[in-house]
Amino acid sequence: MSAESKLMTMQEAIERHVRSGSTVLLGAELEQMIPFAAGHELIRQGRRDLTLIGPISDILFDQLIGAGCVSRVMAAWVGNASAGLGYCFRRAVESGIPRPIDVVDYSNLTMALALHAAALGVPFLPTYATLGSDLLKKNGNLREFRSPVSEEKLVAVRSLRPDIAILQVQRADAFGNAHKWGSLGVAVDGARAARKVIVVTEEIVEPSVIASDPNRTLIPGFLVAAVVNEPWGAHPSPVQGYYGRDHAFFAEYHEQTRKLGDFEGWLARWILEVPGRREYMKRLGPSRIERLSVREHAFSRPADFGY
Amino acid sequence: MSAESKLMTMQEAIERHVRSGSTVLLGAELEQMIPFAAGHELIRQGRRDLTLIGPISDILFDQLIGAGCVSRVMAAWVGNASAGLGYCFRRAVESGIPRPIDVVDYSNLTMALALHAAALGVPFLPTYATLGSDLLKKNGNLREFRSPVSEEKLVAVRSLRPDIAILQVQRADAFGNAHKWGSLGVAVDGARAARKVIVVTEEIVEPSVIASDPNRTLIPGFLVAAVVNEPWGAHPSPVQGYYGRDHAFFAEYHEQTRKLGDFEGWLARWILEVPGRREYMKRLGPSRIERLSVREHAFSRPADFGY
Amino acid sequence: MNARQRPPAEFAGRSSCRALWEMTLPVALYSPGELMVTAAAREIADGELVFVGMRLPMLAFLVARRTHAPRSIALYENGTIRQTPSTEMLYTMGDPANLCGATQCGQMLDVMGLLQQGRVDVGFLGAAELDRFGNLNTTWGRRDGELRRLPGSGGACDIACLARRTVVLLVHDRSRLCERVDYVTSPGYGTGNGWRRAQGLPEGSGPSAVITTLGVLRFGSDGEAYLASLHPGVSVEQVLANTGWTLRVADELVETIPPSGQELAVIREFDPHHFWTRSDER
Amino acid sequence: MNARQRPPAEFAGRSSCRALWEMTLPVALYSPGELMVTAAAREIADGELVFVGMRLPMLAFLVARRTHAPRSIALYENGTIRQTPSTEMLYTMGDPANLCGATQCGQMLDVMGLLQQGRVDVGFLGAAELDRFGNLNTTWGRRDGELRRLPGSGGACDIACLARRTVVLLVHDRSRLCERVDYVTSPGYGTGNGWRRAQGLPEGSGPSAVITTLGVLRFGSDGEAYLASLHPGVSVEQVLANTGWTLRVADELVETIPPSGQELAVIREFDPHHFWTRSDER
Repeated sequence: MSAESKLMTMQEAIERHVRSGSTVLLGAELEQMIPFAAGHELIRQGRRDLTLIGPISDILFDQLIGAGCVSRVMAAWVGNASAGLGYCFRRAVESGIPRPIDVVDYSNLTMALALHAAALGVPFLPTYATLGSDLLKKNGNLREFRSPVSEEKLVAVRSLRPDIAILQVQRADAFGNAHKWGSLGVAVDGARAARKVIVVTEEIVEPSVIASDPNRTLIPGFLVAAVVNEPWGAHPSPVQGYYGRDHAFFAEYHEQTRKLGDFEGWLARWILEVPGRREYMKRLGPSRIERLSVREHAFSRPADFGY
Repeated sequence: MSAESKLMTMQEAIERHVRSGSTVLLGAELEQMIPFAAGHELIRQGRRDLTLIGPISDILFDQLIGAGCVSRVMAAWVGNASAGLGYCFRRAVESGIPRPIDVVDYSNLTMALALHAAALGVPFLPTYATLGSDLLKKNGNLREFRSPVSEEKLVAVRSLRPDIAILQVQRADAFGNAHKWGSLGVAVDGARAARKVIVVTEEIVEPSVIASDPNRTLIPGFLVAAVVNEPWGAHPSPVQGYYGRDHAFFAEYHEQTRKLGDFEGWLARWILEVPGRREYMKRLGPSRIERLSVREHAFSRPADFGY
Repeated sequence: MNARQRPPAEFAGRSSCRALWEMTLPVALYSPGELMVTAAAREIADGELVFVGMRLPMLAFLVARRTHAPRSIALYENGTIRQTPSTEMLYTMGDPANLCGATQCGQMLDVMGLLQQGRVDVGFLGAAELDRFGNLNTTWGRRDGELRRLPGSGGACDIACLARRTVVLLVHDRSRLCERVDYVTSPGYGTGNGWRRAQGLPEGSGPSAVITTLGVLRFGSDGEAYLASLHPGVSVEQVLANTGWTLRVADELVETIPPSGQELAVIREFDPHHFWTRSDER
Repeated sequence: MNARQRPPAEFAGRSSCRALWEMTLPVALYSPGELMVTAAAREIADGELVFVGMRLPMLAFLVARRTHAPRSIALYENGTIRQTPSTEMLYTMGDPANLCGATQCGQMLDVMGLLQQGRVDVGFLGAAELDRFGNLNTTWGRRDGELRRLPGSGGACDIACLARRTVVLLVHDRSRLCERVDYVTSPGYGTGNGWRRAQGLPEGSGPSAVITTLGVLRFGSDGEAYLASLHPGVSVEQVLANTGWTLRVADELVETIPPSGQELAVIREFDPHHFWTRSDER
């Protein structure tokens, strides 16, 4: 192949491609495939003033906020999907601890449309969603206008172009062409909306594997700046076909981060004292890993691309 | 399963679901998977005053126009993709033969956006495409306006909701849940934009085959009114993994339809005298079928949906 | 088995609860959460497209699908469309069990498009606060007079704006059912009759039922909520005392029909540890 | 082998022409179509995203990809993105050989979105008519004074509006290169300098080169076309006589470099029967 390999470690990828002050799309797939390993590396490398973008975000946003990396959140929902609130988020918004953050509230649809607008290369997209809501009143990126074709009221959702999208996938080649399946959420648009993409993959495969099923290629390599081979990089969130959701981990996080001091202990234990994903997996322990591993495979029926 | 089978013959599907005067989306996948068998049945059943919708359409539009079924075409391109002009189209537009037709000229992107708008449930979508062109001046469904968020000039593409979309797929279950791969074009939006969908499938499979790969389900069954199992239903256009493109057939059509009388002969030979696809395939002959059949399979690498 | 009692951990797992399916349990033994799930399930008619969301409504859909609405179809915001029930309890819509064997896994906009087209019959929502006109707040809650930041809309605002009907589930107390919400995350009938159309929201859309821990509220043509059904053992006075405005009461007030044995069996098959139905506040 | 001679049918097929790849053919033996394909290929720089379209440009991309631009990437309107050349001649972008082994097969909007984002470096267009300012007409042609209906835009208008550069291929005669097109299917520089920005088209976009059967035209900063390169054996007078307006000529007029043996080998590998390059009018 004439293209150059984009393979690098998570440490390198974050070092090279994410600066303090960047806008970062994370958790585009909702409750699946959240790039926790990448988020933890952002924390370890001490990024500051990040703007986080994502639909529901789950506890990765909460951790980044608690670690002081974030000055702004643009999201539809920030919390813990199975356990409820995110305490760090609440502390930051209500009390400015560890630092104040600005929250720009979207709904899921308006967040999806903001990224879709950027992916389509237009300044906005129209919707009826949020009419009559306080999201429309408070979020400056949502603006009521009259339809030019029907005189109806509509909301213009301004396009949102993240500096970087960090997207977890099942398999990719070294050039960033990536297969992704299961929960898609806003990931396809996210990859195209962003100025740069970091692909975090469970497996590196030959380009011929990707080319065997071009309809499953949801991220073309020319959009990708870095490819990180990081198995279990999404734990405690699940990756379809690779590992399940560690529900208990989310519950424990909820219990162990209620108070600021407790969160700091959690942060040290699971992120700061851990150099990388390998060590993290050791802390998780083999029996937990075993419990989350795929028990029963369910392979897709092949599609024939022959002629 | 508690759902009811939607399986029927092509004759029944067209009889029940396409009336004269309907707007019909055909050829959503561009040069692949054009539902010729369905178009031929429309001709045999003598539908009139159809509005045809499609991006490039290839020679199926030309045939329907030549057979007098059409009063309006909304498309980006009408002709013969590998051989050039469509003579019936030209005769109808220039001389009203066999009857005058109204042409609403789109570009591919504005056609895609018109269907996408309908699929998203909004009255229009914005684009920069067609600014400065005569398409914008002549097509009433394209309207210049000022962006509500940026003061730029934009074109509002009005949503387009076909009464029926006829979509060719590789495999579907009896309830209309369909796997589709290869060339997608505007088919995904087309299925959602239309009020009703007829799925024409190369194979009927068990629901478990569809459910084995939900990312490949591009048409969910609840949108589907009829499922027609019609192998080779797209000939002379190709279906990835099933048969190739019959380039010679397109060239022959070009040669054999230059003059009105020649077209009438072609129409009788390939459509009017042929009761259905089985007879059509007989006329095609075994050696031609053999030549178009898949010579070398190329199966996609499976994706694991297990957990 | 007492529904309030948690079954032993050994009793959990993918198929070990299948036996329950066949059992006919005594109807009286159910938790408030189970009653709410059942009442929510009954808001789904057969063949309907349902925007499911998280938590109790995930169970409600399963109950409906397995009892009176076998042709109903579930849509999830992650892009998933599902016709068959998943094979195990779900903690989130993104659990692998919810995607494996799904009818379609698409993008968020694929399902949101169906919602905005008006094809979705009913959407389910939770809420921290609900007011007299069915407006919901999940962004800024008030506790002890102080504003507390809540997680936000997720897809709730979209569903409230665009589904034909919405069904709300929440705990019934004065702080949650209030005269006027502090922040309209998800619009109901706004300030009453005609308000939704004036905002530009789709005709005929809006909240249809509010299922609380005490009863079921519905809405008059003026957009104001009224008490339509009381849960067994609950009095009108109790409801009024726990509602932050003077709630109207239906002339023909009925009693909420308790879960049947079959309904309870489904709930317990999918929530064997009462993760969702133990309390009603998750 | 004389390029104008059709090779025998037995010589066709998926890989039988591979041997040509290694051959160095005498440079003089090429058809006008082959020269145009080569000139078009040279408009592609390495690493660029190319909106390919149909007919001659399909071959031009293959030539570029296999010679000087091995990292260029092809986008097709049916949603296909392809990094490796297909294994056989293509009659249309939707031929199974173009999809099998592609990098991505998505929807039309996936590739059109990249175009509208401004990520596409160069797009190729054919035309029935082109005027002084590079405006194209493929909707209503004029033959013998009569308007004739042509197939229409396809994606041409979109590419002309949104690609950073566009490269046009057409036959050079007075009826095709005309003062002003009857119908602007695909806007070039409109009426000249500043017109595109005034219309709202993206900054810096517009036609970059016109490759005809006689030479190559480029555009001045005022948006007007000028003759930049003459094909071997063609005179300036011949070009002017076949152009429907008074065409400006570059001070430093050059001669179009003929196809190399390697370039011809690629063309003949993928178009063994000269289906596309036999005439130049397809």
